[in-house]
Amino acid sequence: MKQSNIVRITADIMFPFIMIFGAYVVLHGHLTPGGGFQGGAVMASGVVLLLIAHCDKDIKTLIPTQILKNVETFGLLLFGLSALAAVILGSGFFTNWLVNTGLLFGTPVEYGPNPGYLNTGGVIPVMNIAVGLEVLAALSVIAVIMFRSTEPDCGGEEQ
Amino acid sequence: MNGIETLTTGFGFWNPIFWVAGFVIALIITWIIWRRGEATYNTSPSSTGPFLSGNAEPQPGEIHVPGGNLYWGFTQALERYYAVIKPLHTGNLADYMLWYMGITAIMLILVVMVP
Amino acid sequence: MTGMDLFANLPGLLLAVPLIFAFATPLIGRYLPRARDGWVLLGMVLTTVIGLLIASAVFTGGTVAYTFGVPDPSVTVPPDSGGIPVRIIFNIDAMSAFMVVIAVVTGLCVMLYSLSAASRSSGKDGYYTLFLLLVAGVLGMVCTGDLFNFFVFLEIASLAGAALVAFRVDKGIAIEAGLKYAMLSTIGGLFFLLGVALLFGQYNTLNIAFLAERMGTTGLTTPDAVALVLFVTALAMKCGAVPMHFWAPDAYAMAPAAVTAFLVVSSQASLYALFRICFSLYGQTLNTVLLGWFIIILGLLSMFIGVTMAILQKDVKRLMAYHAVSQTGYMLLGVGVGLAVLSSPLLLSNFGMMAMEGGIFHIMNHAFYKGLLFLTAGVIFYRCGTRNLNDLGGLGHSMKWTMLFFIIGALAIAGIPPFNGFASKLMIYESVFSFNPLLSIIAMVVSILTLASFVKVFHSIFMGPKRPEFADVTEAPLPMLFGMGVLSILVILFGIFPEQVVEVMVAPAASALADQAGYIGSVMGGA
Amino acid sequence: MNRKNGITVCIIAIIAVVLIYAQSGISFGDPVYQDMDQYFLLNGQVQTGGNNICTDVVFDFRAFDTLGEATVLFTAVMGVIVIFRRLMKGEEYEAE
Repeated sequence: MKQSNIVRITADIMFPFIMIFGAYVVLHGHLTPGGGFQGGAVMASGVVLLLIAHCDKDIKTLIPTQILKNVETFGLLLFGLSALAAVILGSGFFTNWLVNTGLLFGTPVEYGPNPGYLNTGGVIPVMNIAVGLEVLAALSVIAVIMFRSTEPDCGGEEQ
Repeated sequence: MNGIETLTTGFGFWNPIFWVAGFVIALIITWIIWRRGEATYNTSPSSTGPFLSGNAEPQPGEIHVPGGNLYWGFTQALERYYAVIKPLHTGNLADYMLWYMGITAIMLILVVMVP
Repeated sequence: MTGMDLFANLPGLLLAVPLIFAFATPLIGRYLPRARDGWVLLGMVLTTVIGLLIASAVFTGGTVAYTFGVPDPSVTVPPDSGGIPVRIIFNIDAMSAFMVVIAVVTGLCVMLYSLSAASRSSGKDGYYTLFLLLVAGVLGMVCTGDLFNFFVFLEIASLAGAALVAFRVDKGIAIEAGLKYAMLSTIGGLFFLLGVALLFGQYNTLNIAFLAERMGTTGLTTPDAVALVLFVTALAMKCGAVPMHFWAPDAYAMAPAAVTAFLVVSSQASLYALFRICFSLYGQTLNTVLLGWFIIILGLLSMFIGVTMAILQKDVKRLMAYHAVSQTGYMLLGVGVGLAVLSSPLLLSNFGMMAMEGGIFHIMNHAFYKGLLFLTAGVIFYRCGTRNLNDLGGLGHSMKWTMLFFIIGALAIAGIPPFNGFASKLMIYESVFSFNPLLSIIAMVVSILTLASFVKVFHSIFMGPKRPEFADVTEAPLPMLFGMGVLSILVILFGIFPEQVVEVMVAPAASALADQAGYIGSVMGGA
Repeated sequence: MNRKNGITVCIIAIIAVVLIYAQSGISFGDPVYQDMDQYFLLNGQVQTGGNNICTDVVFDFRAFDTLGEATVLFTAVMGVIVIFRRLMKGEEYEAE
């Protein structure tokens, strides 16, 4: 079914803004409300919007499933390996090994109100990004596969 | 016998050695009975083969005994029990859910009423 | 990295290894398809090695408590927190280690078997990924000492299990079975979560040991009792106790045989959690006689209805699935008797511990022989393409090894010496007899009916003349035989040396389950 | 059929009533024990470096649960991929 031009163009214009807002929620997860799951869901809603607006086109070229799957795997591996890195560095699994080191995301924080520094939180921002990527890709993959499978002329999932 | 020990249950015991010994004794008794048998017994098919009212015996492979109804008599005897039990397995998800919720509800009442 | 650090982090790695191997499997399957089988096998072997190392550490050195997210994982309570454990803790006592052994051994055998069983299917990346996730879910369920963490792994195991049940689409029938499993598991899981919320709202902690301590000081409140009901019914449904067993035959029959063999272990992880919550969380706080009798009645119903329904079945796997329900009844019976006499030390030492040991030993024996039986059913379906007992016949001529393995499994499930089922059933009969003779007699009758229905299966599948439609059926491929062979060797070994197994693994597991103060002390420090 | 509907309604009503009764025993917003919450509020910011205590709890104190939840999502995706792989291709039967 072909959507009207208004829907398609609005979706095209909205898409980058939705993605940027989602990325903001993910990246500032350790400072402001939100985090990887919420931001990832916001970004996935952008992909689904694109999917609905351009459902008459070939979805395979519009949203390549394989790239989304790879992004999902990358996000999960980043999450798991950043937790496993603590074991390799000689402490327990899931230890926050980046916090208070002064390196990446390692600025120490005092107790009490502060304006919010991006370079804090240790592995929390890393895991936020990992989960954000995973949720974005996972929800998009589910939507794309279900959408493609219910279209009679689009054919099933390639394996 | 180090390694093969007796499993004591507090009331009885179980030892594989005794079991093997019992098995061997049973085999020996069987062998003795077999030895006492009639050695001149005619083992040709004319005396051991089935007699099907004079008809030819069907080739192996032509006969197939399906196993599905092997315990027909048993299920007939428990017909009234099965008449209750079998319809419960409806294959309907809503019924499964209802059983689960029902047990939960009964237990909740029991727990709240009985302090 | 020193060897000591790695050894101290084994409980974390037990979960990290299968999860990371599972995450990478789709990528490897896409870009290095030839390496995929080796990759998943490597993941499973590593998990098995880690699991066995942990189990041996627990059986020799006592409970291992592992805290996530701190530099020294053995410190369960932060020094500045005022004596409360704030992080997620894995509390692996002898009972958990016992379940870990079952999960990794069965998982490895099933993985070996799957390497050839799944060779004809499409979507193998998904299959292996979901299988590793299922293994990880079960391992997490049995290791964790945290209620919410348990719920998370329950979800992983349920979803992975449901997807694997639906793996062979099979005209949509398998998908229907998977949907039933997924729906019931999800609803059960949500009720479980409601129970967790009721406890968290009162005691402000999720750690089982700490919850038990606080509940012991305040006594049993109404929300506690309601939470207990939610836990017990949800977990009894998940382990397939009658009258909430209806999903089990559907799901077990439609899943690939290898998956079914592991779904049995997954169900038993729920059974383990049921026992864990009754003993370690509520323990002496509540009237254990009432709860014990509830579990005994569930066990009796499961045993009897399971076996009588099994006799009717014409589908091999459905029949075995009803037997799985029936055998779960033995475990519920044994441990239920232990729970009913928990508050009386005299009765507990007279026969209660023996009943619990029997029930717990039966978990392991059942996982091995039922896994073996499901795998033989899978071989038959792999070679013949049908599971209908009326169509099968005469396979003993061409599948001699499969027949041998089937005989071993069938005799073990019927409790014939010298196989492992006999040892645990003997322990259950004798101890339950001194609790209540009627229960023991019913258990024996059920055993006889079990033997009867397996005689029927054996006769229909293997006996009789060779059938023309199965003329070109040959023996199963080597990896499948290997997986079944390992399980059947275990079945025989555990039958011949039951006392060693009971001494080394089962008795510590049973006493760990009964010893609530020890469980609390392992996390909170000091008993 | 009507009898079953009646039973369903009764069961749901019983569960709802008992659950409402049970949670009325817990004072909302003023729990008896507050020590773990206080520990998070006092030490979360310094220990983990994040201003948002919710994220600190989710990604540091209980990060393992979060990995589990991410795995649940991954499991769902793999399930969808597996189940939909041939639903639309017309191949209905598959050997084990």
